[in-house]
This record gives sequence, C-alpha cells and structure tokens, in this order.
Amino acid sequence: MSATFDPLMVTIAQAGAPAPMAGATLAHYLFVSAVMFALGLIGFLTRRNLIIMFLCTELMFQAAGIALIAFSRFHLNHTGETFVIFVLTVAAAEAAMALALVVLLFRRRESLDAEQWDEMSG
Amino acid sequence: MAQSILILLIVVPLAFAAFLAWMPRKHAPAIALMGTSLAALLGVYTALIFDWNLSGRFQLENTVQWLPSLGVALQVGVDGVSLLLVLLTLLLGPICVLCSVTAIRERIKTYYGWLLVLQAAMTGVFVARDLILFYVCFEFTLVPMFILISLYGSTNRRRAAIKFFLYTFTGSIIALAGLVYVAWFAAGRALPGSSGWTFDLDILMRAAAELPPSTQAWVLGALLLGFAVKVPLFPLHTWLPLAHTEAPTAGSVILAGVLLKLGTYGIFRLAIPFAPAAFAEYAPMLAGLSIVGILYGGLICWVQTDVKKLVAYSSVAHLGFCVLGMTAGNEIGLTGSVLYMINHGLSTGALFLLIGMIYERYHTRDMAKLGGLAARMPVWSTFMVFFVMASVGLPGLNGFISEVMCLLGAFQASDNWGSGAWGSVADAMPGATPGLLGPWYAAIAGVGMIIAAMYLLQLTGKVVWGPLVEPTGHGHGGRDHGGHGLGGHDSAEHSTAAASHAGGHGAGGADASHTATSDKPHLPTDLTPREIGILVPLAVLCLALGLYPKPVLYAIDGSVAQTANLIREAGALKARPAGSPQVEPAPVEGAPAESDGKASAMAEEAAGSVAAGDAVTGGPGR
Amino acid sequence: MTRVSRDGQGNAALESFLSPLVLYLACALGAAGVFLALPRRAKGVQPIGGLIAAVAGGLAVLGLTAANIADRPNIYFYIFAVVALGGALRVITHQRPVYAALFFILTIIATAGLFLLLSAEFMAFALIIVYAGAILITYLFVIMLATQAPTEDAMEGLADYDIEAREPLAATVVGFVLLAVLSTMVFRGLGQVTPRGDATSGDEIVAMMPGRVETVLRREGVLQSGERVALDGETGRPLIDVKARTITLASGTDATRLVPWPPSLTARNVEGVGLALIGRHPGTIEIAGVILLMAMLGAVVLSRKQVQLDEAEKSRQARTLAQSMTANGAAGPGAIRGGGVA
Amino acid sequence: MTATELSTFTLTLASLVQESGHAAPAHSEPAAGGMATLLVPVFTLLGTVLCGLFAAFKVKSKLPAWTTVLLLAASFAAIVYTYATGQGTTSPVIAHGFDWISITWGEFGSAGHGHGIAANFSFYVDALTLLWMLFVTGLGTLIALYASEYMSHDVGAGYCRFFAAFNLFVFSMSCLVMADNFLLLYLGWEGVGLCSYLLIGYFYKKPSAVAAAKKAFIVNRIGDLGLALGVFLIYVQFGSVEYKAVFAEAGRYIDAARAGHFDQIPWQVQLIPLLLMVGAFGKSAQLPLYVWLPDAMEGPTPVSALIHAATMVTAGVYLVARSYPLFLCSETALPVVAWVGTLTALLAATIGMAQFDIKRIMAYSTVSQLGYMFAGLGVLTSTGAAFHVLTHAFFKALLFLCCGAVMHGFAGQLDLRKLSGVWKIPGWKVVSVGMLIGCANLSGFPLTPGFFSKDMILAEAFVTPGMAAIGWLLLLTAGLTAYYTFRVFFRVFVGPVEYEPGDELHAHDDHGHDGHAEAHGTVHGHGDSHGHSAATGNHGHAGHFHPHAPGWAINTVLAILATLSIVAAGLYFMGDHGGWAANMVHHSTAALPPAPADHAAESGAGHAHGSFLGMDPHAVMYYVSAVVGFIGIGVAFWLHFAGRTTAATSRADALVPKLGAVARAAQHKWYVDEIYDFLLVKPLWVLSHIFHLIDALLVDGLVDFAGWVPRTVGKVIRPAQSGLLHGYAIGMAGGLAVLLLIVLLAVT
Repeated sequence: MSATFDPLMVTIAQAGAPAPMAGATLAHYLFVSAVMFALGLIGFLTRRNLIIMFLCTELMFQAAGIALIAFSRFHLNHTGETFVIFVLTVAAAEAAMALALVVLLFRRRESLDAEQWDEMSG
Repeated sequence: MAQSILILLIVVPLAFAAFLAWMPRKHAPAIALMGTSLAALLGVYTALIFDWNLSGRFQLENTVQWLPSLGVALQVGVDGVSLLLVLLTLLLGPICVLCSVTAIRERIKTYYGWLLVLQAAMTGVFVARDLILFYVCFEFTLVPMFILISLYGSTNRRRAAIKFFLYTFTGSIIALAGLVYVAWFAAGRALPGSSGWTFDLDILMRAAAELPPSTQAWVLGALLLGFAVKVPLFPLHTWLPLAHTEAPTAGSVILAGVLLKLGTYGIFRLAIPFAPAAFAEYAPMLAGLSIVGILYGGLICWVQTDVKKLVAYSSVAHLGFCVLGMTAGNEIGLTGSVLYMINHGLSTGALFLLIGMIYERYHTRDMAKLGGLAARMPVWSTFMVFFVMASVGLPGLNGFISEVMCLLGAFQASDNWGSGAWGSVADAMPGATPGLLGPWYAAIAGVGMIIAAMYLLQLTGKVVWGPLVEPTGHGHGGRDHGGHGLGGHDSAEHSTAAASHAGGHGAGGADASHTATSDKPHLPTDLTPREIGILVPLAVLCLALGLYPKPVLYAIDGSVAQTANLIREAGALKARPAGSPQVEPAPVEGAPAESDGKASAMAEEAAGSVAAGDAVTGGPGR
Repeated sequence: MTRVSRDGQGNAALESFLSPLVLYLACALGAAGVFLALPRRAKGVQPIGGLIAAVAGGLAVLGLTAANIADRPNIYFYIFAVVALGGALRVITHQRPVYAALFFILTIIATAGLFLLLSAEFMAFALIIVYAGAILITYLFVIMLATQAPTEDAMEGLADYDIEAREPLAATVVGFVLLAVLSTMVFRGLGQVTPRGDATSGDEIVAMMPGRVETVLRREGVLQSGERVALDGETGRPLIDVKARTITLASGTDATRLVPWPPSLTARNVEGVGLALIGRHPGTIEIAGVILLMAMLGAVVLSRKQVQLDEAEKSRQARTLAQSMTANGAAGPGAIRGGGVA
Repeated sequence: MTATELSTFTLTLASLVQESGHAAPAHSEPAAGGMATLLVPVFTLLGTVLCGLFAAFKVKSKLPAWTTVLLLAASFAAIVYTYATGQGTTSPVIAHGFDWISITWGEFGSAGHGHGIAANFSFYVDALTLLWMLFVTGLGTLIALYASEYMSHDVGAGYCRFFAAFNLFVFSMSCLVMADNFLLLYLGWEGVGLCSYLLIGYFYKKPSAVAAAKKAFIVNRIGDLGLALGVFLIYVQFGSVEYKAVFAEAGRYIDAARAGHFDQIPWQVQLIPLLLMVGAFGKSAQLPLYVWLPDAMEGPTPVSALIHAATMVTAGVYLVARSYPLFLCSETALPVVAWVGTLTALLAATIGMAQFDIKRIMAYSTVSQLGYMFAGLGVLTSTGAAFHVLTHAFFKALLFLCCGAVMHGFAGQLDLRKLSGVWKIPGWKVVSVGMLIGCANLSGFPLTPGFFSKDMILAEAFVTPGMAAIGWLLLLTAGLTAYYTFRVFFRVFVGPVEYEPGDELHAHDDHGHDGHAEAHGTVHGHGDSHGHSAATGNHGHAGHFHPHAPGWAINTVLAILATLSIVAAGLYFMGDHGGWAANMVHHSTAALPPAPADHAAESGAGHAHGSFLGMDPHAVMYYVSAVVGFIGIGVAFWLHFAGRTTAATSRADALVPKLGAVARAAQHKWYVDEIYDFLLVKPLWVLSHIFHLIDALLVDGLVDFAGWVPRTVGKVIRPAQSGLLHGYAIGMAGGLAVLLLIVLLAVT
C-alpha cells in the first residue's frame, strides 16, 4: 500500500504490484473484522427470527473472510483467499440446508420463532 | 486344534450365536443346544489333552497379537483351577438351554443368542491370560445377563436388571482402576521380558511383587471392590437377591453357577497375586465380612417366603464360606475355596433349576402357596432333597469337602496374628498349614453350618414335606384330601393320577387352569425326562465330587500351593504396622433411573386421539 | 470491563496500535449504542443507539488511524468499512427480515470493496456473485415464503419475534466483551507477526507459464522472432529465475541469452488463487466439493419430505378440537372417536 | 465337685492309667487287613441304589424289604467273618478302601506327616469297631425283617423310600463306626443324621413329623459343629485326622497324664475332648441337646428301634470311647461327661415317669440310659459303658419293637390310658413276653444283661473317688427307671382288657392291607371328644375294631431279640476280666484299666478307692441295685396294677395332684422345649427379621440412596438446559469470552 494518500487513484484496487502491507494497516482490517463478528454474534443472540439468525451467522462468516483476506494480503500469499473460498462454500451449503430446514420448521409451527423449538429442554 | 482349542471354546458359542441369528426362530433352541454341546465336547477334549500332572502350570497357551503397540494380546491359557471352572461353565451351557425350552416362548432368538454370547464371555474370563481380555470378558458378561433379566425376567425385572448392571458395573470400574494401575506400574518398571506396556498376567504378577505395601493396599481395595460386588460379599450383596428372583431360570443358574465365581476367581487370580502382602494384612477384615455374610445371609434366608430369594440369599452365605477359605490364605483354605466355587455352581445351580421347574408349573415362588409337593412330585422332591443336602454340606456330597476345608483353613492360626495362645502351628505340627485367620473365625463361621441347615430344612419342610398345598387353580381340586385316613394311599394314588394326566387324559380343573393362566405347553405333574436329564448330570457330579474328590484336589493343588506360598512369603516379608488404615468397600450403586414413561404414554394417547380426530375432521392443520 | 494487561511488551504492542483507553471506551460506547439500536417496541430509541454506535466505531477507527497515521489505509477503506459495519448494524437491528437481508447485501458489497482494497479481486467478485447473487436471493425467497400472513393486531404486519430483541443486554455485553478481548489479543499479537512473503513471491506462478512470459516479452519488444523461453535440459522446466529476476531465452538450437524481468510481468490475483488452491490446498477443493454435494442432497431430501405435524402440535390441535367438541356437549376422546365412527 | 475331689479323681485317673499297662495301643503302625468290612458299605450302598431303582420302576411288592434283609444279613456275615477270623480283635487293622480327601502340597509333602491332609475311605478295624458293628448289622438285619411286615401298608414308593433310607443308614453307621479318621467318622456322623431326618420325616404329611425331623437334624448340627471344631483342633494339634497318627501323638501326652501333670499338656489338647463331647451329646441326646430324641418318635417304630434306640444314638458313646486317649488327656473332660450323663439320666427319667405315650416313655428311657453310658465313660468304665450299649441295644430294640407291634395292631394307639390287658388278647403273647423281658432288663431285674451292665457303671461310680454323688444319683435314677418301665407294662399289658384304636394321625402306621381302612373311617368319626368317658365307648369300639396280632416276621424278630436280651447276660461271664465286652474294649483305643470288679480284686482295694457306705461297691452293688429295682417295680405294681379296673385310671392318679407343680412340670418335660424356644428360637427369629429389615432398608437403602443422589441432582439442575438455541449460544459465546479473558489475564 502506498504510503501517500492519493485521492485521484483511478482504481480503488491496490493490486498491481502488491507492496508489503504494514502491521498497522492490517490492524484496521482486523478491527473491522472483529466488530463485524461481534455484531453478527449479538445479532445471533438477540434476534428470534430464524432467518435473521442465519443472516447473522453469515455476518460472522464475512468477518472471518475479511480477516483471512487481510492476512493473505499481509503475508503476500493466497492461502487466506483459498480459505475464504472454503468459507464461501460452507456458507452456501449452510444456507441451502439451513433454509430448507427453516422452511420445514416454519411449516410445522407456522412461525420462525427460534424459541418455539425447545425440545431439548431438560 | 490343540493349540487354539481355548480360543475355539470362546469362538464356537459366538459363531453359533451368529448362525442362530440367521436361522428361523423355530430352530433357535436346537442351534443353541448344538452350540453349547459342541463347546462342551470341546471342553471334554480340552480336559483330555490337558496334562493334569502339571496342573499348577498354565497350559495350552496361545497368543494372538491384538494391539501390539499397546501390548494387548489375546492371550489364553489354563491351569487346573481355570480349566475346572471352564468345564463347569461348559457343563451349565447345555443345561441352561435345555431348561429354557418350555419356559421361554417369546423372542427366543434373542434369548438363545445372548445365552451363547454369555457363555463365550464367561469362558473368556476363565481362559484369559491377558488383563485386557480378562476385563473385557468380565465386563461383557453384564450385557447378556442384563438382557436376559430385563427381557425374560418376572415382574420386577427392569429394576433388577438395571440395579444388577449398575451395581456390578460400578464395582468393576473401580477394579479396572486398580488393574490399570498395576499395568501402569509394570510398564514403568519395564521388567526384563517386557517392553513398555504389557497386560500379560505373568509379567504383571512379577511386577506387582514390587509394589510398596501401602500401594498394594490401595490396589487390593480397588480390586476387591470390584470383585466383592460380584461375589457378593456382605455389604455389597443387595443386587443379588433381586437379580436372582427376577431372572429367568437359566439366568439364575448362570448367575449362581458361574457369574458369582467370576468374583472369587478374580480375587484368586488377580487380587491375591497383585497384592499378596496387603491381602495377608487385610485378610482378617475380609474374613470378618464374609462371616457376617454367612450368618446374616443365613438368618435372612430363614425368614424368606420367596423360594428363589431364599436360595439367592443362601448364595450370599455360601460364597461367604468361599471367601473365608480364601482369606485363610493357606493351602487347605484355598483348596476348599476353589472347590467351593465348583460345588456351589453345581448344587445351587441345580436348586435354581428345581425352583424354575416348580415355577413353570405353578407360577408362584411363594412358600405359603406351595407345600408337600413330595406327594405330587416324588421325583422332583427326591432331587430337591438331594441338592438341598448337597447345599447343606452333607458329607459324601460335594458341599461338605469344600466347606470343611474352608473352615479348617480358617481354623489354623498364623504365627503373627494375635492368636499366640493357639500356638505356633507351623513349628509344633508339621502337618498343619498356617494361615491368616484363627480358630474363632472358624468357630463363628461354623454357626453358619447350623443356620444353613435351619433355612434349607425350612425350605424342604415347607415345600417338599408337609400337607400338600398348591396354588388355587392348580392340581387335582385344590387342597389335598389326604391326611384323614386315606393319607397313606396318597403317594400311590397321585403317581397314578400323574401318569394318566401325562397320558393326555387331562384332569379337568387342572387342564382348564393351565390354559387359563398361560398358553405354555402343559407340563406333566412330575418332571419330564428332559428335566430329569438335566438334573442327573449335576446330581452325579455332586455325588462323585463328594465321594471321590481326589482328582479335583490334585487338579488344583499346584495353583493353590503357588498362591499360598505367595501369600506366605509376602506376609513374612512385611512388617505388621499397627493401626493400619481400613479399606472398607463402600456401597456404590447407581440406582436405576426410572424412565419417565408417563409423559410419552400421554403423548401417545394424545396422538392417538388426534389420529381419531383426523378421521373426523379430515386432518387438522393440513 | 477488562483489565489492562501488566505485561510491558504486550501492552506496548497494544498501545502502539490503539490506546486501550480508547478501545475500551469505544467498546463500552458501542455496546451501549448497539443495545439501544436493537429492535424494540419503543420508537425513536433505535436511531439514537445507531448514532452512538457509529460514534463509538468512528472513535475506535479514528483512534486506530491516529496512532498509526503513517500506515493509515486508503480512504476507500473508511468508506467501505463504514458502509459494511453500518449495514451489519442494520442487519441485526432492522425489524423487517427483508430489509435485514437487503442490508446484508449492502454489507456484502462493501466487504467486496474491502477485498478489492486487499488486492483480492477474485474473491471480491466471487463474493458478490455467490453471496449477493445466490445466497441472499435464496434468503429473500425463504423470507417471502415464511412470512406469516399479517394479522390485524400485529404491528405493521411484523411477527412478534421480529419486533423485540431477546435479552439484548446480556447479548451486547457478551458480544462487546468478546470484541474487547479479541481486539486486545489481536493488537497485542500483531506486533510480533512479520509478513512471510515479499513483493516477488507472487510471481512464482509466472515461472510456470513460459507462454505468458513470451507474450509479455513480445509485447515489451524484448522477444525476437524465433526466440523462446529456454527449457532446462534435464527437468524440462522453463529457465525463469524469479529471485534473480532474469529470463533465459533460447533461439534456434543452442544459442541462449539472459533478459531482465519486464516490469509488466506480474502474476494476477486469479492466477495466484488458482495456484494456491490447486497446488497447495487440493484437499480444500475436494472437501468443499463434497460439502456442496452433501448440501445439495440434503436440500433435496429435506424438501422432498412430507411434513408431519409433530406431537406437541398435534396435541395442541387435539386439545383445541376437544375443547370445541366439549363445547358442543360431547365429552373426552371417546366422544371424538365416536364422532370418527359417525 | 470340690477342688480336692477333683484332684483326687485326677490322681486316681493317673494311677489307673499307669496300671493299665498299655495306654495307647495305637502306638504301633496298624497292619492292613479286615478287608471284609469293606463289604458292609458296598452292600448297603447297593441296597440304597436298588431300592431307589425299585422306586423308579414302581415296584409294588416287598422286594425292597427282602433285598435289604438279605444285604444286611450279608453285611452281618462279613462282620462276623472278620470277628471270627480274629482280624482286629487283638490289634487294630486298617482296611483301605480308596483315597477320599487326601492331598499334600508342594515340596512340603511327605508321607503321613505331610503338609497336607489325609482322610481316606479306610476302615480302622479293632475290637471296639467290631463290637459296634456286630450289633449294628445284626440288629439292622432283624429290624429290617420286622419292618418288612410293619411297613407293609405302604408297599410301593414309600416302602422303597423307607428301605433306601434304611440301607443308607447302615452305610452311614458303618462309616461312622469303622472310619479310620475323624473326617470319615464325620461323614458317617452326618450321614446317620440325614437318614434319621429322612426316616423321622417318613410320614411327611404330618407337620409334626416334619417338624420333628427338622429339629433332629438341626439340633444334631449344633453338636456336629462342636465335633467339627474338635476335629479341626485335632488336625491343628496333631497334624492329622487319622486315628493311627492322632492316637500315636496323643500317646505322648498320656505320659504326662499318667504322672498327673495335666499342666504339662497343652490346654488346646485338653480342649479337644470338650469339643468332641458337644458332638457326642448332640448325637446321643444328652443334656443340652437331648430335645430332639423324644420328638423323633414321630418316625416309624422300626426306625425308632434301630436308629433312635439301638445304634445311632450310641454313636456319641462310641465317639467318646473311640477317642478315649484324648479324653484321658484332659483334666475336665471325663468329669464333665460323667456329670452331664448323670443329670441327663435323672432328668429324662423324671420326664419319663410323667408321660402317657408309651413310645415317648421309651424315648426318654433311651435318653436316660444313654446318660448312664456317658456316666459310665465318665467314671472310667468304658467297658461298662460299652457293655451297656450292647445290652441296651438289644433290650431297647426289643422294647421299641414291642411298642411298635402294639401300635401297629391298635391303629396307632400309644396312650397307656387307652390300652390295657394286651397279654390276654389272643396272638399277643410273644409281644407281651418280649415286653416283659425288655422291661426287666431296663429296670435292672437281677440276672438280666441290663442288670449286669448297669451294675458295672453304678459300682464304678462309687469306686471312683469324687464320683460318689454320681453314684447316688444314678442309683436314684435306676429306681425311677424301674418304676416307669413297669408302669408301662402294668398299664398296657396286664389288667382288664380294654382298648381303643388310635387317632387318625397315626393312621399312616396302620391301615390298608386288610380292609381296616373302612372300619377306621367310622372310628375316626368319633374324634377326640371321648375324653375320660372313653371306658364305655371303648367297648363299643371293640365291637368294630379288631386289633390285628403281629405276623410271623414281627414275632420272629421279637422272639430272637427277647432271647438275645436274656442270653446276653452270658457275655458278662464270658472270658476273664469282666466278660466279653471288657475283652473287646481292652483291645481297642477305649482301653482302660481292667474291669472294676477285677481291678478291685487285683489291686486289693487300693489307696484311693471309693466305697459304698463303707463297703466295697463291687461286692454290694449287685444287691443294692437289685433292691432299688425291686422297690421301683413294687411301686409301679402298687400304683398301676393293684386294684386297677379300667385302662384310663389307676391309683397313681390320686397321687399326681398332691405333687402339684412338680408333676405338671415333669409332664410338660420341665418346659425345656418352651425354654429353648423362648431363649433361642424366638430371639433368633426376631433377629432374622431385624436383619431382613436392615437388609431391605439400610444396606439396600444405602445402595438405592447412592442411586437416588445423582438422579436427584440431575433433576435439580435439569432446568438449566432450557432447550433454546439462544441459551446455548449465549453460553457458548460468554464462555468463550470468559475463557479468552482468563487466558489474557493469565498470560500476562
């Protein structure tokens, strides 16, 4: 990342010839990632709508993705990106399955309220 | 063949169990009978190729590597003691199958399959020369037994089965801790001939000799806790009456005949060799417990009204003698103890068989509802009196020799036990065998012989002798009309009546009541040839062991002498500390958790009503 | 909230990125904001909460930048970050699922922007295609499918469970404690992390692609006709030295010459990802494939399954039914059965 | 007994032993021989098996009886052969059967005194053995013959069962008597107990018979425990249970006893006889443990005659006699034996006086006579004891069989108030004469064998210093015995002819083969309400009921036994030194100083010699005991015969109320059964129930509690699992946060 601030850059991408990234820059991305993760978590914990809960898990996936890509960029290799692909896959699979289940559940109880399902209650 | 015969003894029942699972259910008894008989024949063959002159040595050894990296191997071998117990197990196999033919009418494939598996597991315990194999088999006996009790028992079977399982399982888990500790200790020692972990019993025994005395005490405590539950020793016995009462006949026979012996065998084979010094030290305490068991169990027998429970409690008392002999720690006591294992298996097993035969006919075990069956079933009564006498310990029958040897062993004081008044036996008289206990032990335990006579004669007095009493709806018109003038004719009259009955005439009320109470095949009043056939071998063995025990004595003397020497050397080496800590086995049991069937039943009902409702409304919410 | 660590070095690392005070203050503030912003029946609180949360986020990020002004990221980072986090906040705070999903798309797009900033073009577009294009559409479908018919008493057609957050305080506290702890750990550890690769490490893949090298060289005018990238005699590999940044060209039979690395010859992101994926982590692909297959099968199975009312629902309905029947003068299940016969 | 008396006794004992010359005849290794004796167990076991097979094949004839008689006769022949060929009569021989419990261990083992135990199925044949075996097998044969007729109503399964047990009994008895070690003796000991159990409970439908059988077995077991412990102690002290080794070892201590130095003998050795004694008292129905024998009369009469009068109950006497060397080693054992015997004799006699059931009277007289035998052993006349065993076997068997014949003929009637004048009924002469001879023997009528054997004991009691009190008590008992014996005779066999058939409970004994069952049915209808007005009713019954006289088998047996009961007196004069029995005892382990009469003559009324009122007991005892006997008979004559006109009453009835509580107590057997019940059975019963409760509540309760605790804990903390996704998620996230916090704080 160039040290100078160039608001007229044609491309927003800092690709081209990737220069080593400073730790502090990385810290910015990681912080964003952490905040997003926390928001996702809070959402998962507070929302009762099953679909939104799944959205929140997707948020957490995104947070993880940002962190992975940031590290990938920091280390100047592509391993992190590879794993983001993996995360994407899992997210897709999860979405497919989870949503199918949600539909089933909804049909049973006519409700998306997660609190309706407490069969594991001791 | 000769090399793998012991493994074959385990595999054959298993193979037949698998085979049985494939075949149609009507063939199940036949296949089970074939399997057990084949195993029994192989057992006979084993006995033939076994070198009885070297019975103190392990023979027919065979090792199949299993997990070499962990030192676990399928290692088998038998000495005289193990082989005798294996033979007992194999003998009881066909007997158990035969005695179940008419008693078990439902889910017979499951029944016979597990019976075969159980036999394999029990055989495995006795032939194991490897700790892991021993323990696996030891524990695996629980599963088939659990199934036999919980599926085929009488009214209270679930509770009995769960209690049996949890109780003995808890005990053996603690025993496992002790066993693993010994193995760990041995692995740490890396004695010559072993590399790292090993579960070879020989090596473990040699290694355990170096255990410090305090550790030995802990090991002994752990092992005893496991084995004492199985035996069962006095405070840990309460699962036994329940399990015995609820188990099907074959289950009771196996339980009394073999499973209880796993405990005493475990003490003899593992607890003593692993912790001889501690055993020598705590033997008096253990003997005290067994004596309490003898008297306490006996007295409880005396006031029982349930025939099967009586015999079950008598096992507590009898096994008390067995443990007493073992704690004596001398040759005579140990010999008596080992003999007791076999004899108790024969006589008490037979008693359970006899009670099962009665139960099959009258569907009651209540002594108040049964009486004077000698008039009705002379053959049964003859066997009953015979086996009761064997159980009482009548000389000339098997029970006596073992009982008297146990007591005689216990009678002999040791040099270092505080009974100096009785003299140092070893010095004075070369013939006697110094032991760990003293005369008082034998004298007090001897009272158990009297109590045994009391309760067993109470049993025969009520059930066999006396005026004929049958449960209402059974027999030839309820109460016997004899006893008034015609009494003298009764036996003859009834025997003819029985014959005609068996011949298919059917005596009205009896037939009707039978068909009314159950759809089981109608059994003749007295024993069938099949039933006589399963009792006769046991009776013959009881008599043979009582009159000519010499071969058996010589079959076990080598092992016994080794064990006695082990105890003696260990006992001589250790200095006797004063006020040593007590390793009292605490009662441990996970009481069965009653499954909360109510809620689900309600739900089912609701579902049922919904289903009904569906018919009305054409299905709600659809 | 959390105690400042006493370890000098760790503390120093933390201090070097962001003053702990600022961090924890921002976390506390953010927690308060998010707590307020979470859905609730009371109107008007949510925007205030959102504002507070935004302030807190801004405080933290600006604090971060202020402490590392030299290494501050691109301006676009701030734009994308604000959009992404703001979208995320709305995802969790919006009462209407559809809007939540739409805000999630916004978050996705902003995230894709961040990916672009991180020179992960492939991932950025893949994200948009897969997430915004596929997954979120599915979500929207499901939301449409699974929305209750609005009833009169419901608030603006919203379901009960969407109106109010569940245990918001506990959740925010847990979430922000986790955030604070995580950030602390990340910042502390970050000082010790050094980049593994250098500027050229991405070019390895180029060495495997002599054809592409020839094209670039030709475009640069270095490659003369008849010349090719020389191949190693033994291994058959092209003689392209990434470290020394030279390329050996061969013309004809044996004449070779060394040319310097042309500046425009760089590996593209897609190429890098492809190499990493195939070359380094082939297992990942396999596993991902299996997962997708399973998910597909699962989805098929699930959607094929006839839905049965479960026991509780059945009994509930049975109760209602019975009540209605008793009201009609019949009594108990027997009556129901009787009705069934009739 | 005071201490001084005791010490004088001890001294005498020592001196007597010294004089005897061969205190321990078992010192030398016994030779092998007497193999014929092994035939006895073989024959009898064969008999058992055959009878069992007869039962299995439902034989309905007298075949079991004839088989038994034949086999027992063969056994008797084998014993006679052994005796006649002199095997074991002078020195013991050992007939080795097979190894039974025989084992040695490891390197410790060596022959004989190994580190092990040897108890083989071998017979130790000496004179004592032969003495016992002669009358066991002989009487066994006779009584089997008798039973063949007596039990004929039960031909079939019961008949087979009876004779199987009968054979088994003789087998056990032969093991008991001929064993060459204490364990085989124990086998026989318990074996006869079993047969006793089976035969007492023969009429198993009668609850009283079952209870009596059980009581017999259990009381015997108490004694057996003592015996077992004694055997254990023998093994511990002497390293063996074989007679040859034990008595050889005991011989060492005899030397000390000889010198009167009992303090040199280990007290453990002195304890042995005290333990053995308990067994002997149990089997021979002595004082604390006698209660089973009277009840044992529930069994068929032949059983009472053979087992509970002639043979089995003398096993205790045999045991003491057999292990006499051990008893001699103990300072206290023999006096205890003497006193217990004497007190039992007296007690049983007093009870016998007050009973009305003739079989029970005989039972108590058996107890009493056994007391005599023990007293005889205790006062050092093993010869007298052995002789008394022999004579008693004959006359008591005779008495019982006569009673049995009466019972058989009168439908189980045993009440002496309901029978009278049997002598005068046709066909009952043999029974009556037999009864008279038996009674004469029992009451010590001069010149009967019973008279001589009782005299030997009485005289020796006075001879032995410190034992005079015993002598007086025994003399008193002799008088009482004479009274109650002839009470029976005068009431039942002479006087007016009156009879009443027995009640239905004894119906098992009699009915069936000749159509009496029908008559019986009507009789039984009258029930017990007859009371004392039975006199008139009796005649009515006589019209229906004809007592059937005994047949040839019973009569033959009675005749033989009666003859023997007279002829046996000749044994007293056979040979020197106190007759044949003394001769036999002399050559056995029961050997003692020569018979007291001769001993007195030889030693010239030595220094520590007791006296009877200043006279030589041996000389005067004939006359004294005769006089005492006559007094007893006279009293019985006066009270129960003279002037008696009905069966039910006699002059004695008037006397009973005057005796008040004493008579009542005696009639109730001094309430001993009740006391035992109250002191032992009831507490034990209560204790058992307490144990049962403890087992169910405490021991099992603890177990159940251990199972209850986890279940309850689970129940209590179960609500923590809400089942809600959020709950778990928040727990997970919070847990993660806390964990990280901990890591964070812990790392720094």
